[in-house]
Amino acid sequence: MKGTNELSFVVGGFAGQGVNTVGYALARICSRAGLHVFINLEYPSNIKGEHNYAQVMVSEKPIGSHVNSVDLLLALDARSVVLHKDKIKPGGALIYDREGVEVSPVDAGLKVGDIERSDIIVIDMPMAQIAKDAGGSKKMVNSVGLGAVMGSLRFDFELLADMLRQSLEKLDDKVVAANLEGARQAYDIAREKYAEQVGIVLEKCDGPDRMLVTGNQAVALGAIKAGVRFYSAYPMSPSTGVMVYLTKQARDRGIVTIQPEDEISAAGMSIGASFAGVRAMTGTSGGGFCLMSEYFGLAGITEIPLVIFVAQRPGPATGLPTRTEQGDLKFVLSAHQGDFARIVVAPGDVSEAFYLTFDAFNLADKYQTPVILLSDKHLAEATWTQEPLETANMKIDRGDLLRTEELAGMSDYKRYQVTDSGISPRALPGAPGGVFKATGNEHTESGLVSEDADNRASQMDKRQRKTSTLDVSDIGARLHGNPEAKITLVGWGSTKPVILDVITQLKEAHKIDCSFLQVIYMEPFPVDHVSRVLNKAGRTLLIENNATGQLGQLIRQQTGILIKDQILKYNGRQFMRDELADLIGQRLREA
Amino acid sequence: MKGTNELSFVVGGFAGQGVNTVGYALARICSRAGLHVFINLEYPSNIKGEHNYAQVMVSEKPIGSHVNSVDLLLALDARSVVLHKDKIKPGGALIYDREGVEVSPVDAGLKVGDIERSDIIVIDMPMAQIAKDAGGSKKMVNSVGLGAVMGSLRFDFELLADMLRQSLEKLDDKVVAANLEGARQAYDIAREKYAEQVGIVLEKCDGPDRMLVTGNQAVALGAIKAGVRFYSAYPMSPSTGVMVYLTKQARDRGIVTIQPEDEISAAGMSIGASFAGVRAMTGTSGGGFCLMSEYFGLAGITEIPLVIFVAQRPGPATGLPTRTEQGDLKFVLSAHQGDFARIVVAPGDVSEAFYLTFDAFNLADKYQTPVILLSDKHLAEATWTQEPLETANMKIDRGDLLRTEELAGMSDYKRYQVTDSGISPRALPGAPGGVFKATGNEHTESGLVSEDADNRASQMDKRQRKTSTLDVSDIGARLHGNPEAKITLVGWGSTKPVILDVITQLKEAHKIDCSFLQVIYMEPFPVDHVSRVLNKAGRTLLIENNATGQLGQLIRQQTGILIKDQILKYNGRQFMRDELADLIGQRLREA
Amino acid sequence: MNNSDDKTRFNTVARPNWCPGCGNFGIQSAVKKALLELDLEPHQVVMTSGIGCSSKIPHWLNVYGLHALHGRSLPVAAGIKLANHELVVIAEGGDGDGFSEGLNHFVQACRRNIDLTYIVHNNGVFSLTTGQASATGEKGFVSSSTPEGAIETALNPVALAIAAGATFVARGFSGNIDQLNDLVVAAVRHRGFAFIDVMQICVTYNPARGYKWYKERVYDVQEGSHDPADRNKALISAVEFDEDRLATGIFYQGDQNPYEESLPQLGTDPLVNQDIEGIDVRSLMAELV
Amino acid sequence: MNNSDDKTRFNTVARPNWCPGCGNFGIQSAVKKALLELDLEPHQVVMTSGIGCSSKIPHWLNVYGLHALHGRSLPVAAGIKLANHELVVIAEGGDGDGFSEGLNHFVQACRRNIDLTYIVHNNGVFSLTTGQASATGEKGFVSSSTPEGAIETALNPVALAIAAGATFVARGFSGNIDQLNDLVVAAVRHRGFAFIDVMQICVTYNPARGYKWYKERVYDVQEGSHDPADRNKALISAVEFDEDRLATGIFYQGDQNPYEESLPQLGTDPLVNQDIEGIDVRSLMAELV
Ligand SMILES: Cc1ncc(C[n+]2csc(CCOP(=O)(O)OP(=O)(O)O)c2C)c(N)n1
Ligand SMILES: Cc1ncc(C[n+]2csc(CCOP(=O)(O)OP(=O)(O)O)c2C)c(N)n1
Ligand code: SF4
Ligand code: SF4
Ligand SMILES: [Mg+2]
Ligand SMILES: [Mg+2]
Repeated sequence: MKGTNELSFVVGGFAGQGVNTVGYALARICSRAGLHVFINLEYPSNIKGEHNYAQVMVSEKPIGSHVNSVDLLLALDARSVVLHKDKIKPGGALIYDREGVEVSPVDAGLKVGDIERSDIIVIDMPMAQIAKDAGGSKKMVNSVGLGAVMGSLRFDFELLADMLRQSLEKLDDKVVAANLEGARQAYDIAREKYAEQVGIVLEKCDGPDRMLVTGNQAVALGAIKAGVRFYSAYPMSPSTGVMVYLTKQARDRGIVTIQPEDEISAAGMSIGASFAGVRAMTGTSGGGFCLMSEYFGLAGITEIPLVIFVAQRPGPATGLPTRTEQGDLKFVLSAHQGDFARIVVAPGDVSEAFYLTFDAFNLADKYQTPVILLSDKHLAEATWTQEPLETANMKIDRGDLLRTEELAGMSDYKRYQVTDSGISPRALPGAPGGVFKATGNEHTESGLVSEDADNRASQMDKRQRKTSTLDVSDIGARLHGNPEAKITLVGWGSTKPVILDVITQLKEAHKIDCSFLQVIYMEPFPVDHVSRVLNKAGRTLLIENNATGQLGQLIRQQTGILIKDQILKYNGRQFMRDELADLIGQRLREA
Repeated sequence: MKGTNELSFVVGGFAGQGVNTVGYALARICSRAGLHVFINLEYPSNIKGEHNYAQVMVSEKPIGSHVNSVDLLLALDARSVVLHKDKIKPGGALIYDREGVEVSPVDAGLKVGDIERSDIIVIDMPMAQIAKDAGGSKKMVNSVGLGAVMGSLRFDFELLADMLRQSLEKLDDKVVAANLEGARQAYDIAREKYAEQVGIVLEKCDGPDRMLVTGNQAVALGAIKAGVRFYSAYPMSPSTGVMVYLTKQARDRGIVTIQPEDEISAAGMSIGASFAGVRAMTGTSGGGFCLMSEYFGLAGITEIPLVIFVAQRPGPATGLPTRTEQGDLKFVLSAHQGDFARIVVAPGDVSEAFYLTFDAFNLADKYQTPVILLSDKHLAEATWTQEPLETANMKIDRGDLLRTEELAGMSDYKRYQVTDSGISPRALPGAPGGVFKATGNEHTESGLVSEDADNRASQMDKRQRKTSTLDVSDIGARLHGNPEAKITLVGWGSTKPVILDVITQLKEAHKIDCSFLQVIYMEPFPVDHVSRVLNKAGRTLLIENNATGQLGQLIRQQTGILIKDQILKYNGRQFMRDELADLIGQRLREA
Repeated sequence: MNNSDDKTRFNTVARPNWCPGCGNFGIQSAVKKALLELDLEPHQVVMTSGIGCSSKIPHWLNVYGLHALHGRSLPVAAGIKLANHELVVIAEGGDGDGFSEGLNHFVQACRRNIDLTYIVHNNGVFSLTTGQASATGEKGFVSSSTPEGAIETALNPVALAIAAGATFVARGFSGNIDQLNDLVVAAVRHRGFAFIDVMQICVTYNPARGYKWYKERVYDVQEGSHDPADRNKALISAVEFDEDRLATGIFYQGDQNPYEESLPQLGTDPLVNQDIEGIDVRSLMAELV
Repeated sequence: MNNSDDKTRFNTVARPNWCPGCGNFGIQSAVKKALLELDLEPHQVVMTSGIGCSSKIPHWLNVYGLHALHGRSLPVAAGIKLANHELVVIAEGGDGDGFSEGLNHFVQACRRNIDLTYIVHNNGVFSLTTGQASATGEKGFVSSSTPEGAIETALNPVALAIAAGATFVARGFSGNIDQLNDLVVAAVRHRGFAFIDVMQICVTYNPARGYKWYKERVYDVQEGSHDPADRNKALISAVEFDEDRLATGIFYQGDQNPYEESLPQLGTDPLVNQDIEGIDVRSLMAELV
């Protein structure tokens, strides 16, 4: 036997075949069985026909990343066989339907036939035939395939049966029965004929109830917890998931979500809603953020709280709309003309996505300024198992918001009063006595347009001052692993899970001890924290999912410290654990 | 006598009174008389009523900046008396019309009456009455005022007479005569009654024919010289001057200028025109650039040459639309998602504005990428005298543009062929054999959408590589003054003229020897040049017209060198020579 | 304190810095009168605007104001209304603002039908940027951006609004304050998006179209047989734009539920009044297990 | 080499990756046929597009292409035409592209009247982003962004285009390739901006409006007494949009000089052919002395 409860599984097919559904079903089965799961999705910007695949990593221990090598491949179409078969580990297995395999219309003429790898177990499963015999449609092939997968891994069939019953709930009983029957047949064949050879076993084990959750879902949950009342967004991958989730919850949760004509309007509507007093948020990706960037600064100068969710994807322009990159850091840090206090936070995993989204609303209200929540396609759309998230200590802080009673007592209310902290008490439209103007021109303390030179300087100073009271020395960065380690990896955002996994792997497999400095607050920047760690560090290695090492540039700008050794990946894909471990090993040997 | 041919003159009034015209007329007279001139304009974002003023500096030596103190003030309205009289140097003079002074509607009720400064010469000139007597309208007061100014300075009346004849050319002979008559009367009074006391004399002197030119005009001239054929822009101060100038020349010079619905369209049209093969340019200020920023990256990934003129003004948002600031440097350096090769140049004076605009087109064509020409309100709209600009050696370089014949010989033309330099030969629509797609998605060498990981990396590398062959070590920065000076001032853009003037002043008046490191290429950045100078420098002082020292941040990011000592001005006004000299002196004493 | 008897309650200390003779003064008066007539208090009204001479108007009315970006008065107005639908929300701006930079928002606002009032100060020119032809500048209009005269067909905002599905479309004239006052009152009372295109005099950059020019041409559609409920006729009279006969008044008024009434979320209480303390998300998390 | 006899000259090696049954295939065929009928060579044609399923079309036609940004096919098309007015320039994209993100460009292109052809693949939905209601999605349309049905009034692009001053306005159906072919030919031949709104089937995200649904409803305006020169009637028939009777064909065609013909700069030779070596600016400098 090769192992228990450790699996790298890939299901491939063409867009429209339901690859995602299959991957997700297996993941849910594993998760409910107490195992840790990670799903990486790779799909093109195409609705039907082009290749896509889901990789499901299963482990008894927490797992946050995928590897290049595959234990078990389920190929739903011919292209998937061609593309993925060489990734199968020696001794690994391929499940495909030699005769009945589907061929995507875009691959017209593509043939697979026999597999020329003698070092793997080839499971020729007549999935189409089984589906047909069981009286099902083409779609049923997915259930049959899942049956074959479960059988090969000797996993409890009842787990699959439950899952199918639940997910097909709304369908006809007959259809459900057919699916169960087809799955069962494939299960039996796989289990009897191949499981022994495959040698990997999945078993139930104990554990808490874990969510299977994407970064986008975590962000949406964080926003709901924070009391978001208004979300305006124009669809743009990979941010759309947040909009879709919130829209689904909107009626029940008293939220208004709106998809206006463009991102400009999306940003403007949220600013208007926030000005009127509700917690408001907008979301987009880089291209949409270009369009929002003018309004972004309006929120800055008018001191209107605003949370902007930016899920990065590879640029420039339309780039690779459904792939991943960390290429927008510099952009969000400096978008818009002139200087103003902004806050930029970059969660590294689903838990941080949840808590930092919540925090973003508090920060926006407290500092009366826009806050950018920077994610990327990987964090947005990959799926992790996550322990229950504690919410007991989450406190809403709406900042210096004047109550109607407080306002009534004031004689000459000044919305932009120059204060020591730079923060001025805020009145909301509708309150008697608070009438003021929020103005995108430079303005007086009352909000009236002013071109006066001294007033300008004092309003600029006031606005800049606001975030200087935000102390990020503790929360702005985090050093993971052994603080005394001789090697320090430096990174941010969605590479966190893979870097943490690599640290474990390097230690266990190669006795290499690394720590990981994760930067979380990009603005204000934890200058002291980062400097202290880097100055003390032995060897440092910058790891980023972009072409120019944007965090590295920021660190140098903020601290003067240059991290020369850089591992940069910018082919639109997230790092894989084995790949990253190899790259690090190579660098360490080089020097 | 206090001096010859050295003057700080201010004319103030309210918007609509023609302050600009008066200042410009005096400047032109001086310039034609062989003197050097600099005009600083301060006006609000308002059409009529609010205060504005022009300051004209005159000297026998080259002059690029203004000072806080005033030798002679011509107040066309009451507000100007109030606002500017305390800037008059002891012994200086004020010309105003005690009885007939105009009061702006926005100042209703404002009175001036007697002037409580006994240390200045008060020239109560009944300008309104003179105008009336000479049979002129209210507008004629400007001519009368000019007469008074000329008389007080004992400047040759014929120079004014010529100027008036020329500028009023299109008007009725009677009107011209009236203006001359009014000017003459005021001239005579001033000359006879006050000139002696004023003690400043302006005289003709020898010199070449100098232009009186703004940065915007210089940019437009550079673009025309470069063969710009298409200019699309949406009006936005302070960039509009370029559009207006080019539009005036359009028919004669075979240029199409177009004002579309917004800045998005302005950028798009220029990209389209450039794709089709003409030299194209767009222009805006920060807020408009926000809107252009998405198209900006499209030009980057499709490798379409594009020159974008960005004239900065104080942000955020609408900010101070008609004032000056250098606050958009970081923004233009990092606008748009992802990484791509861009070029950013920042001229420091009108001569550089001319030559760098020309160069920008060559660079855009050669590197097939967008080039940003970064100016600001001060450089855009202030006026300098400028020696004739040599154009003999200016050569058009359209880069690797394929001729129809060359294309005909190719079998499988690839627009985005991966080459060593990263630059690929370019075909233009209309050419047989060149058919290709320019695509904002990541694409193959042929321009077709591609999501392939390796192709992505190689296209990214190719694009990044392009500008790495652009060697800016010589041209990217310039060290002015004594390279051995113990103090090095560091700056960029429109502060160049005032910094150069300050260097002269510090040397002459205080024997302080400073050099000035002017950074011109912001991207690619002259890393070696700047590092070399700064490492060798004694004391360094960063001088910027913004709130956070954006060049300082860039220098630190690029070289690791932090310039701690920073003189930052961000009240929407340019540095004045005396002010800056004082600030520098103060810093030097402090440490 | 009830101020509703104070007829100066919408006045501000600051004085408009428009050019003497500018039509914006007339529009400002009409709006102020309308707010009084509607018996509103300053704190109940929010005015948003873009950038331009006209867009400075919120500074000179004692109401809550959001003087936003060029072309961007409508998105913020929509957000304000949805967050607190008890407020009266009025967006204003120029023709450059609304029919060039911000035209998309305008067209979509027409079909979205959120209960806003949108008043465009239409002077055919970009004034604050010192005079360039706007989308409503007539063919041949000479300006700094069109020295040989504008080439494009002028936009007809009234026709466009009707075609885009607006439920209240009117045209006024800055020189007829009484009529404009009535239009503003009707627009604010209208349930849904109400658009008033105001022909505004710009004495500085469009002097050819001064008071006299307009006065000789304007007439009130209501005086004829015009039926504002007839959308087709309204559209035809809008497109048959004749420079010599400028119709004013309500072209079209339809009856359709405003956007926000389809949102039960807003039914009970404005969003802004809803409590956000201690929201429980555990059930949502449980769904993901 | 003259290819004009080669009927495959607009074909590409790459194959479209639209869903089987997608209406985009029909539009692609119609355009291809039209280019052949117009006797054009691949290098004489430039197609620009935005982003969406539909906007991928330039990749599958052998012409010069500029596959730009979402909503931004028209500005680049205008620039191309002005730089080289000898090219045939066609812009295409979806309804999200043209009637949401890019609507301002569309409306202004109508009144600007540069000689372009604009074909919108109107399927009522944002397909490439996996199905959200678009501006032309009908009221009540259920999608991921409108789970309880769209609230807004659907945009009527044909009416809007006429109201905006377009000189050629037509509607086609992706299932009627012959008619569409004729419309494209007429649009390209039209001197000025020509707009074709194509009702396009999206089998995946708008399956309720499949071939059958349309087939039962479409008819050809030309078959009746429709006079495309009558702008008012065209407008009325456009606004009287009835889901059960979908008119196709040329609604309106006017006769007006295209924008570029008012530019003497373009008179002699396209801009792109003009020499830019050794331009003398000394006279301009002298003016400043
Ligand atoms: C994004 C952006 N583009 C351009 C400008 C410059 N700008 C200010 S006002 C204006 C035009 C104003 O015209 P209109 O809206 O008609 O107002 P008016 O001054 O005529 O009342 C422009 C283009 C700006 N502020 N922001
Ligand atoms: C600025 C920007 N915003 C959003 C997107 C995401 N996006 C891509 S395609 C699309 C909608 C496509 O709808 P449509 O134009 O109708 O085309 P279809 O797919 O229906 O043919 C959107 C919103 C984008 N690429 N760029
Ligand atoms: S320029 Fe025109 S619109 Fe602006 S204030 Fe003056 S008259 Fe009014
Ligand atoms: S999703 Fe719709 S529009 Fe897109 S390719 Fe499929 S059928 Fe066509
Ligand atoms: Mg206007
Ligand atoms: Mg669509």
